[in-house]
Amino acid sequence: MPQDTQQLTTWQYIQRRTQHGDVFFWFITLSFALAVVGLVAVIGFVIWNGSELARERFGLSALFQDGWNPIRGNFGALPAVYGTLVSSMIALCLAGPFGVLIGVFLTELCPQWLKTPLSFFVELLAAIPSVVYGLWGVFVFAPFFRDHVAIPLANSVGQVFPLLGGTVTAGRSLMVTGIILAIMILPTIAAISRDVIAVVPNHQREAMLAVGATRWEVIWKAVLPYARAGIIGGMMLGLGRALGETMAALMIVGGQKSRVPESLLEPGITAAALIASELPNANDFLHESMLIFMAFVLFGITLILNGIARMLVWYSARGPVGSIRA
Amino acid sequence: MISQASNYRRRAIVDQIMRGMAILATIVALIPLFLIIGYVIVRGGSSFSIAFFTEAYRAPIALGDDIRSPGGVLHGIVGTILITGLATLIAMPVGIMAGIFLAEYPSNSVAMTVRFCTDVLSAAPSIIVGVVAYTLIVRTTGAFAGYIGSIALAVLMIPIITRTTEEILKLVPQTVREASMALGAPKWWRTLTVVLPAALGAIVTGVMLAFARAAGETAPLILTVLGNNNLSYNLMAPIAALPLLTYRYTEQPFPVLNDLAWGTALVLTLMVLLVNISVRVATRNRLR
Amino acid sequence: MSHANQNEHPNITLKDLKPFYGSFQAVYPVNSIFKARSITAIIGPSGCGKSTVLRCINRMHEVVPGARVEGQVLLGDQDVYSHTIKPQAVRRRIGMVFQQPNPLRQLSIFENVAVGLRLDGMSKADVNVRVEESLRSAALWDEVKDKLNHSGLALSGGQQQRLCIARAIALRPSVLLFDEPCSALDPISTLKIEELLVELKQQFTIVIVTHNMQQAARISDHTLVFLVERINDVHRGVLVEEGETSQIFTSPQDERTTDYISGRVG
Amino acid sequence: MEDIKAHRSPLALQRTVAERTIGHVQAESRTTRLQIANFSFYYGAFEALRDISMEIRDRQITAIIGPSGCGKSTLLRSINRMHDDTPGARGKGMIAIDGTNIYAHDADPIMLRRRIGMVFQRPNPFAKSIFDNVAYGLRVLGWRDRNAIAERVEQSLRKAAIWDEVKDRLKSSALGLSGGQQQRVCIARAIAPQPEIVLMDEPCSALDPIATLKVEDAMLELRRDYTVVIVTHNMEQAGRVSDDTAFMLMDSQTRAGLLVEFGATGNIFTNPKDQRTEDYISGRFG
Repeated sequence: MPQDTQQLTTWQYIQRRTQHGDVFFWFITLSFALAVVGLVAVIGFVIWNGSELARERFGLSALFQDGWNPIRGNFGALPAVYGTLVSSMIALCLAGPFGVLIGVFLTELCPQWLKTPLSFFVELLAAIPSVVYGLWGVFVFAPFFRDHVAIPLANSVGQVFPLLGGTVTAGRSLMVTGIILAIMILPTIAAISRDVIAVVPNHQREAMLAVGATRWEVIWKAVLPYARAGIIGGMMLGLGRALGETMAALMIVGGQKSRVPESLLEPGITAAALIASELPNANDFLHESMLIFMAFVLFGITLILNGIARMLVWYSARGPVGSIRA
Repeated sequence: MISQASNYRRRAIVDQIMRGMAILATIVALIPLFLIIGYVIVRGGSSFSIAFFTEAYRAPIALGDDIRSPGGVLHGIVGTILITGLATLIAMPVGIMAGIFLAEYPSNSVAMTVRFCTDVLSAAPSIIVGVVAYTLIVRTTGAFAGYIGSIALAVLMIPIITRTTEEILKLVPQTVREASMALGAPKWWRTLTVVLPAALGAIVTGVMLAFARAAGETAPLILTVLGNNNLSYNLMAPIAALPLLTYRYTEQPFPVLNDLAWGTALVLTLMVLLVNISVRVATRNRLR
Repeated sequence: MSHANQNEHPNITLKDLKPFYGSFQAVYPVNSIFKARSITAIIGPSGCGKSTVLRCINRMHEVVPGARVEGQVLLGDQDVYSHTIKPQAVRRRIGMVFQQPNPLRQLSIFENVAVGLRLDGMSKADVNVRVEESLRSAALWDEVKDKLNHSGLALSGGQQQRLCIARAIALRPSVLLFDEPCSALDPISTLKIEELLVELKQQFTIVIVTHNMQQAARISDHTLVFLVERINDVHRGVLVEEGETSQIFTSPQDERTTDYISGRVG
Repeated sequence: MEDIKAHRSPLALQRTVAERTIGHVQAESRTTRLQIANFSFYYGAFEALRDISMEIRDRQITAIIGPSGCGKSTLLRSINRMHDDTPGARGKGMIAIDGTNIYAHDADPIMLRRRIGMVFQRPNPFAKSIFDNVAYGLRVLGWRDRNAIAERVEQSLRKAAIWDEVKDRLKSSALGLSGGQQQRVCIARAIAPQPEIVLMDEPCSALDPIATLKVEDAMLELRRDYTVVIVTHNMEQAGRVSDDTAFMLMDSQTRAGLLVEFGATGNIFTNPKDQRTEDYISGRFG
């Protein structure tokens, strides 16, 4: 029988001794891969270590106390926590339904020729730097919103609901921040909704069509239920992005750090913005540690949100097999 | 004989309304997005001049009614290229090699851990990376510097490069891998001769996307690079960067500086657009 | 045959039926009659357009973007492509079962059968009756009556397919279309479905697309043979022969049919 | 041989093996090349193959047939350990080439694969020139001599019955060829290092009838020098080209692949011993 009769060179001999070089290959790629793990470990260690002082001194309770004032040594971070949550929730409530409807439009209703350019445009918007959104918010949207929405709102509805009342001074407020964040996370939610709707198998649509359903009934009864988990996941990813967004918030939120604003139309602060503005010139170790502690909490929350969201999207893309619905 | 369900008329109306809503939502949502791009192009474009690209910052001085031109943003352009370029040099080997590992050894526990860690890195708000770089390097060395920003940006780029490399390599058909394997090629040979050549273009585009994203990042730079009003090529010292200029000039009370902010925003946006469009064109040709 | 009877058990007539994808005509014009209360099989190699033709009958073809149909499909004497008729109404009258069993994932077994009735706004009591009746007709009732609230995905492949048949029957159509209903099933489930089909032909006009010639020979009364014609790299489906099943398999008139049935092509 | 033709199922293509194989040595004189004994295969806890035993003879074509999902591809791929990278996949029992167990602890899968050529279901040329595709296996073996490589490439392309069609475009990409041509280039690639055994996994399922016939011609040509094992879902093809046939089925309870019957092709098709084989051949399944 024909055989490989060529002489082994020394190099080939070494190769074969070490499983034809695959061990080296494995080892080299593995080391770089472990470097990524190492990075996460370093990040975790640094913010855990750096926040030690604040954690021991205040614990989580500092996050629920009002009156941030580093100079006087008051580290009640409630205004930042409140501002972060409120602005993100506004963003989610606005961007969620819009994002899902865009996803539906892109996958189910959009004419073929428009699909690619529109999808591309939506993805492009997710790539625009956040500082650009912040800039636009400061110079264009905030003044517009103050003159045409905030002031009329405060003067009418605001008389009854203090949350929409107060005296509107500058344009910068939690509400404006929430709206800008909504614009920023909209592409994320729309793109993920589109993706999870696109993987709904066609046979599910056909099942509804074959019993005489209209287009919308197909979407409502077959497509959206099937993609539900993934859509929720997309919203959570969007929420995570809003919570951690720094620049847009830093530029638009107004920097009211010392108290929880009574109205959404007043300036406030978010955790990320607070960290970015105070960490480089922190007064003392405790101040610094407190800011790192907030970064730590922010990191933890976004990680949990992302973890759940990714599981939902993954679950939606795979689909359960033989699940029982009692 | 073919008769419609009795409630069909109502259902048809609901169908029309809801489909209209989806179209309307898409249009409404696109309005602010178009507005942002439009404003950036118009206002940024009007601040473009030769000086904008060739000069560094000059303090605005009022001469009567006129306020003298504050120079340009050359220092920011240089800074961004240097910072992001170094970041790419750091992130590329790590990202690509880790991506190869994930694609070629996909299902052991190490790969699961690595994949989890890239997810953690890409989920982390960029300010967190800034905080870590600040605490770890700026605080210990006692100085802000461009290279610290590069390291922070590299950390943000690594998960993008790793995951695109992994995804792209996985797109290389398994059947081609098997063909090489069946001929008795070792894994490293197969990866170098068959898998990587097929994926190279796409990996490059992944790196470009990561570069574009990193170039627009601002938050980590605030905590690491600080900024510089003068043209500097020294990454060991504070240095300017375009997104930092956009941020700082927004906060300035001088309209001329605000104009420069729009200009830098346009440069950043154009860069993102160009990279994304060229990547899209390149990948479309590859896929068809 | 009285007019009422014709209404109950209509023939299907294809007149110059031409399915298009965009500007590409996928199949040469098809003319044929599918008789009521019998099983017509459409066989042919993959890519010959047999599924496309089937999907034209209940207007499922046009769901694909860019797809359209020229020619006529008559149900009895009514053209399903008439402008006065909505596709939704056609599909209620001409039920369809697909290649892959496709129970709706988020719905229970009961709701899967009821889904078409719910769209109509049928009353609860009527739905209950109709669901049981349909599941019995689909020979599935005994197997699922105790777990109507479970997910349809918990059933085996063959049971899922019968569930889909029940869903189609629930609307009381007069025609049932089957698009390779057994290609994803094991031999025993295949046999059960085949038995069911023979049972159902008492009540429905049945058209089945299959790539399994033995299956066509076993259950169908009439057979249409489609093949792919390649001219200048353009592949188009063509109806080469139709007739009594026994005749097609024993003494085909067309040389190409002989080749196909003897396994020389396809 | 003539008997086989006369008794073959009416569905089979009326074409004798004899007319397509010139100078082929009588089957009886062939010795066992590849021995499979009590071989089981697992994906994790799932048993994909159960207790398969058969003997594959030198310079014969052995066909493995059966309905989809019966494990015939898994069996074929076990012969050159293509599952090694699949986590949880493991074989139990013995597959031996010339008496050496390839699943022994010290067996080197990479060296094993250099002795066995494989052709896959879908043509899978590399995105390289036709020449580089065929030369790939030689370069893996460490060949450097250009002339020797060129000579072997031509020889392999001729064996794969594709030389005449590509000799003027050896430097152009293999992806530019038609499906049937690609598949024959893949065959040339598989045989260029002159393996001892050639495995083919449904090599014609993605091809049109004419390309199929050409690939079948190439197979019969290969039989002069190589032991060929082919998986096919096309019974007529098995009848046309193979000397021995293994019929496999999936156990309906455990979904494990079983070997139902193994023997000379003529016997399997005309006089199957097992009722299930007869059912399958007469089209009761699938």
